[in-house]
Amino acid sequence: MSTYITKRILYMIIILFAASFLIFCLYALTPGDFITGNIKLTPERKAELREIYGLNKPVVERYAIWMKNAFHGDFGYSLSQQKPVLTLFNQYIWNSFLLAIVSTFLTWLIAVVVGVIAAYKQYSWFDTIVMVALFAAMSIPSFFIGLFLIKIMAVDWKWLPPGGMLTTGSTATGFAYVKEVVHHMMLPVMVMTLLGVGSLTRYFRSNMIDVIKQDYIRTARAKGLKERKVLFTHALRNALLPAITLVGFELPALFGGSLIIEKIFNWPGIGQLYMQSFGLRDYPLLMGFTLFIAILTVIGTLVSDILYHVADPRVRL
Amino acid sequence: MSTIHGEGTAALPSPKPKPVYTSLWRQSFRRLIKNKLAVLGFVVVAFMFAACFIGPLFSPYTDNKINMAFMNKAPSLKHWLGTDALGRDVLTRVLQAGRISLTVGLASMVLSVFVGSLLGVIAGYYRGIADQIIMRLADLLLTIPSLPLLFILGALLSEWKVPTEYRMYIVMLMLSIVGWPSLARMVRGQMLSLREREYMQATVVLGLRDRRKLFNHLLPNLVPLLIVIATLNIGGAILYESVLSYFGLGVMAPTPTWGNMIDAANNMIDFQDHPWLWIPPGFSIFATVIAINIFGDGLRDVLDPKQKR
Amino acid sequence: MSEPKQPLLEVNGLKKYFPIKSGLFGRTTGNVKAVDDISFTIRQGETFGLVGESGSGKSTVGRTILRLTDKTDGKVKFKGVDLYDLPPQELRRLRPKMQLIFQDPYSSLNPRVRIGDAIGEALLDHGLAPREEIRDRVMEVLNACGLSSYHIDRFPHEFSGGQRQRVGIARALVLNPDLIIADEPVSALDVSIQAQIINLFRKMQDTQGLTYLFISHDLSVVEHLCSHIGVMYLGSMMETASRDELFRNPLHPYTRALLSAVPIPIPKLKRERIVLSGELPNPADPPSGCKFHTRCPFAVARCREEVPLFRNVGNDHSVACHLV
Amino acid sequence: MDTVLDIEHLSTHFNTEEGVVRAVDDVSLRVRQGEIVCIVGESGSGKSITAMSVMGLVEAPAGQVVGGSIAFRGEDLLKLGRNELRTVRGNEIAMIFQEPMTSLNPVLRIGEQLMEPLMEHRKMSKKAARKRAIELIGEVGISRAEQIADSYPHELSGGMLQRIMIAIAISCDPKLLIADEPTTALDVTIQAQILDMLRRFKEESGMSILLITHDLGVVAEMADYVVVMYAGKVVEEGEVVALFENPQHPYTQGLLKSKPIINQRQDELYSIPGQVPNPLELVPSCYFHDRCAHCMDICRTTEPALKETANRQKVACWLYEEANPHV
Repeated sequence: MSTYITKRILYMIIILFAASFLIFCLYALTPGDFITGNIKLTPERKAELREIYGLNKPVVERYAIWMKNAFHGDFGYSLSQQKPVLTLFNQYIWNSFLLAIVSTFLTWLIAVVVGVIAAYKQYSWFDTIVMVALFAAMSIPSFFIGLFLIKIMAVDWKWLPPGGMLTTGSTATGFAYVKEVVHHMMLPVMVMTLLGVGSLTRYFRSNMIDVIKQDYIRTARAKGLKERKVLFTHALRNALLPAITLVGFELPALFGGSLIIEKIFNWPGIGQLYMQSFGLRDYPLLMGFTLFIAILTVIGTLVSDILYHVADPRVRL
Repeated sequence: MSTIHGEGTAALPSPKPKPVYTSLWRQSFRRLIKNKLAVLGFVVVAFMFAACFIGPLFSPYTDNKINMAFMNKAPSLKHWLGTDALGRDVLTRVLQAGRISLTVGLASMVLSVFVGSLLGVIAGYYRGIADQIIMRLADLLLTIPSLPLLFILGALLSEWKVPTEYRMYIVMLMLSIVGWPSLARMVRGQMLSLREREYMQATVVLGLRDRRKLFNHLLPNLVPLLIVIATLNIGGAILYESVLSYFGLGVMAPTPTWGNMIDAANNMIDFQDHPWLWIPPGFSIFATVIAINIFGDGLRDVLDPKQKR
Repeated sequence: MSEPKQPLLEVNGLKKYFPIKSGLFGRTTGNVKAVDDISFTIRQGETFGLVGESGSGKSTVGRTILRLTDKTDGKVKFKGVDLYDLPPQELRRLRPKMQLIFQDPYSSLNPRVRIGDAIGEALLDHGLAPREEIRDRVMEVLNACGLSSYHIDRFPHEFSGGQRQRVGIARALVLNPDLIIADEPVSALDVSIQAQIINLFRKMQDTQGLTYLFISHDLSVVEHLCSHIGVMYLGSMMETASRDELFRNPLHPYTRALLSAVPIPIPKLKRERIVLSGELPNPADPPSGCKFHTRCPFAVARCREEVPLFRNVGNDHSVACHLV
Repeated sequence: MDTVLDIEHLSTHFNTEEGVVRAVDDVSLRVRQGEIVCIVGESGSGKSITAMSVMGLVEAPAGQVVGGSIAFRGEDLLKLGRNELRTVRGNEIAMIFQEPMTSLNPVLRIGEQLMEPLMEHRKMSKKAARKRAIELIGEVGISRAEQIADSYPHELSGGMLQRIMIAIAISCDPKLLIADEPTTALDVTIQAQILDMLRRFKEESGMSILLITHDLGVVAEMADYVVVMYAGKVVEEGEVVALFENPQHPYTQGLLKSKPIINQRQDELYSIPGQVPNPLELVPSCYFHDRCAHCMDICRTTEPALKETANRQKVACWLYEEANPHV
C-alpha cells in the first residue's frame, strides 16, 4: 500500500510540475498584461513597473522565481487588487465553498433517491420521464439557464434576488444575515445542482440496474427477505460503492464550474474573482487559480483511488 | 431399440437457412429504430441541421441588411422571433448562427475523435514508449482545468488580433485540444480490453499479420464505441463553443453563433425588455444538445451496452 | 506395439510464474507458480490428455507452449526446434502447424467477422492457398466439420454453441496443423453436443493424422479420447502414463481420488471412494514438500518436508509420490 | 409417503423481442417427503425455470407463470400474496444456486448473510442468530467458524461458498431444498464432498430435495426419482434404477449412451444428431422428432402425451402409444 501511494504521489508531483510550467507559459505567452492595458500609465512608469515585477526577464527565469516563491507559500501578488494572491483566495474561496458544498449535497441526495427508484422501475413511465429530464439537465448551457432563471424568477416574478450574496448596502447581522445569504444562494445552488444531477443520477441508475441483475440479489430474495431489505441492504450498498470514487473527481469540477455560475450570479467567490481578473489580465491571480484547480484535480484522483480501496472489501488491504 | 451409429453428426439437419445473414450492424440498426425516444432525437437533430443549413435560403431577410425602421420589434407574424437593435430578423439570425455552431461542433468532434482515437489506438495497440508518451501527455492536459485553458486560449486569439472570419476555425482547434485526451484514454482502455479477448488470442495462434489483426479484428470492434463517443461529443462541443462565444472569447460578431447571440443578455435593457434576442438561441442550443444526447444514448444501448454511464 | 514414433512436442522443465502485486498494486511480493517445472513429451499421432482441477495450471501449460504468454523457465521444443528461440517472424510462419481450440466457443470467435473469413484469413496471410481457392477450401473444411457450405457467410451469433465449436475446429484444421492443443473444448457444451464434438476430434485424428494435447478436467472424456494422460495438481505433474496403464493402475493418491470422485451414471453402483478433505490450497502459497500432502489421506511426515521426485516406475509410468 | 411438492400443468413463458418462449410448457411433477427428485435436461430444457417458478423468482415482467398450480404441502404457491410467499421462501422452501462465487453479496460478511433468514423467519435476536450462524458454519464442515463468519465472500473458495449457501438454505429447516446445478461450477473432488453433505442433511432432517442437473452421473448418485426434460416438456420420468436400466424415450436413451463412462471405453460415442430446436419455432409435434432415429409421421404433427408405461415410469413418445397404428 505505502509503496503504491508513494509512487502515485511522486507521479502526481511530476505531473503538477509539468502542468504548472504549461500554465505559466500559457499566461506568459499572452501578449499584453495588466501594465500594458492600463492607459493611465506613462511609458516610463510602465517600464519601471515591469522592472519591479520582473516582467522583463525570460520566461524560464520568471517561472523559476514563481515556483520558488510558491514553495514558500507565496503565489504572487495581485496587481489589480494590490494584495497577495493567497490573501485574496482566502477572502473569496469560502463563498465558493459554500455554494459547492450545498449543491453537492443536494445533487447526491437527488441522484441517489431518483436513481434507485428509476432503476427499480426500469422501463416504467416514471423511469422514462426521469431519463428525459436528466438528459435535459445535461444539455442546457449553464450560463443560459442561469440567465433564464434570473429573468423569470428574479426580474419578472421578483421571487429571488438576481445576484450577489447580500442585498446592496445590507448591514444585516446574525440570523438576518444568514437568511439573506440563503435567499441569495437559492438560484445559483439550483443551477449548480441541476447541472450536476443529470450525469450522477444516470450513473446511479445504471449501477443499480446492473446490481439488481446480480445473482446475490436473487439469493437475497430466495432467502425470503423483505423487498425493502433486498433493495437497501443488498443492492444499494453495491451500487453506491463505485460512486465513492466520484467524490474525488467532484472537487475540481465544482470549483471549475464556479467560473460561469459565479459570474452570472455575481457571487463574490473565487470564480468571479477569476473572471474579473481575466478582463484585467492580472496574471498572478489567474495562474494561481488555474494551478489551484490543477492541484485539486490531482489530489482528487489520488483520493478517489484510495477511497475505492478503502471502501470495497474485495480490494481492501 | 435399435441404435443409429454415432456418425450422425456429419450432415446436420440444420434449421432452414435464413435468408439474410444479419451482421451485428444490421441487428443494432433494427434495435435502434425500435427505440422511439432515440428516433425522435435523431429527427430533431436532423431537423435542426436542415433548418439551419437550408432554412435561411427561404427567408426574405437573409442579407444582414440593417433596417432602422424595424428596430427591436417583438415577435410578430412578419418576424416570428422579432428583430434586433439593427432591425435584423432574429429567426434568420438564429438559423445562420446555427450553421456556425453546428459546424463548429461537428468539425471539432471530427478533429478530436480523429486525434483521440488515433493516439488511443497507437497507445493501446503498440503499448511501450508510445503509450507512455501519449498517456502522460493526456494526463497532463487533463490536469489543467479546461475552462481556464479555453479562456486563456480565447484571450490569446484576441490579443493576436486573429481576424474574426478565421476565429471559427481556431475555436474548432481549441475545442479539440481540450477534447482529445479523455477520448484517447477511453479508446486506449477499449483497445486494452479488446486485446485480451479470446478471439484476439486466436489471431495470434493463427499467426495473422499485424495489419489484419488491427484492421479486420480490432478496429471493427472499436468503431461502435467511437460512433457513440463521437455523437455525444458533438453535444459537448456545441456547449463549450456557446460558453466561449458568450464570454466573447470564441467566435465573435459579426459572425453570429448561438453563444454570442446570447451576449445580448449582457445588456441590461435587452436582457429585461427584449428577451426574444437571447432566449431563442439558448433554446436552440438546448434542443440540439438534448436531441443529440438522447440519440447518442440510444446508440450506446445498441452498440456498446456495457459502457453505460 | 509399433516402433516409438518421433517426438512432436517436448516440454522440459517448463515454469510459468505470475507475479503477485502486493495488496493493491504495488510491488511484487511473490509468485503464483501456475506451472512449476513440468516435463512431458508428445509423439506424432498421440493424444496426450492433461487433467487437473481448476487452479492446476493445465490451461497455462497450453498457453505457454504456444507463447501466448511468456515462460518463466524451461524449454518447449516443437519438431526439435525450441519455440522460445525463434524470432517473431519465424514463429509466425510456424504458427499454422500448431493450433489452439478454445473452451468458450462464444468468446473465441470475433462477432464482427463472417465465419468464412475467420476460417480463410489465415490461409491468405500465410499464402497457403491462392486467393481464388480459399472459398472452396473453407467450404470443404466446413463440411468435414459437420457444417454446411451455406454457413460460410454467416456471423458467429447465428450459430449455436456446438456449431461455433465446430467453426473453431474448422478454423484450426484448415491450416493442416501437426499439433492441436484443445483447451477444455467440450466443457461448455451440453452432453448430447459434447459427444458430437468428441467424435469429430476422433474422426479428424484418423483422417488427418493429428497429434493432440487435450486439456480437460473431465476424466471420462480424457479416457475416451487420449492415448496418454498426465495428471496435474497445483502446477506440478503428479503422474503420467499411457491411458491403459493409468486407469488400470493409478499410483498417485490424487489420481485415485480423482478417479473415484467422478460420478458414474449407473445408479446404486457400489464403489470404493477416496474422499479428499479440504480445499485446494492457495496457489500463491503452496504447501511445502509434496503439494498434495494437505489433502492426502495417506500423507506421512516425509511428505511434508521433502518434494517427491517425478520418476519413472516402469512401463513408461511416472509418478511423483514418496509412497510408491 | 406424503407429497411435499405437487406441480400440475405448470407453464412459464418469456416475452422476448423475437416472440414468446414457452420455457416451461405444461410440466407436472411431484416430490414426496424425504425423496430426492432430479430434473435432468440440457440448457434450454426449462429445468431451472421450473425451479424458479416454484420459488416465485421468475424475472418479471419478461417471464410470467401463465398456468398450472404449484402445491406445496397442499397450498397453491401461485395463489399466495407476495408477503405470504416470502414467508415460505428461505423458510420452508430453500434454494441453492449454480455459481457460489456470485451468489453471495460481496460487500456483506458471511455471518450477516447467514443471520438474515434466521432473523427474518425465526425472529431470532441478533445475538442468537449469530450464535446459530456460527453453529451452522460448523455443521457444513468448515472449521474456524467464528473467523469465517467475519470474512467476506471473496476470501473463500468456491467450495466453501457453496457450503455457506447450503448453511443458509438449511438454516430454517426447510421441508424442501431446491438445488439448481449445485456442483456444476465446482471441481470433482469438491463436488463429491458437497453431494455427500446434501445426502447427509437429507437423511438427518427428512427434507426433500429437488435437484436440477445436466450431469447423469450426479443423477445416478443422488436421485430416487428422475424427471427428464426437453425443450420445456417432460419427456420421461421414473424411478432412478428403472429409468437408467430401461430408458424408453429415444432422447433419454441417446443421452445415456452419449456420455463417456470411466472404465467403459467405446471406440466411438453414440451421439444424438442435430441440436435443440429453436424455442421460437416450435409447432405442435414431438419436439425431439428431427433428432430422433424413430421419427414417424405422427411425431411431426402431434404432441405425444405423458403415459405411464411401467411402475411409476412415464414416457411421452408415440412409440409407446397403443392407439398408434404404426407400432
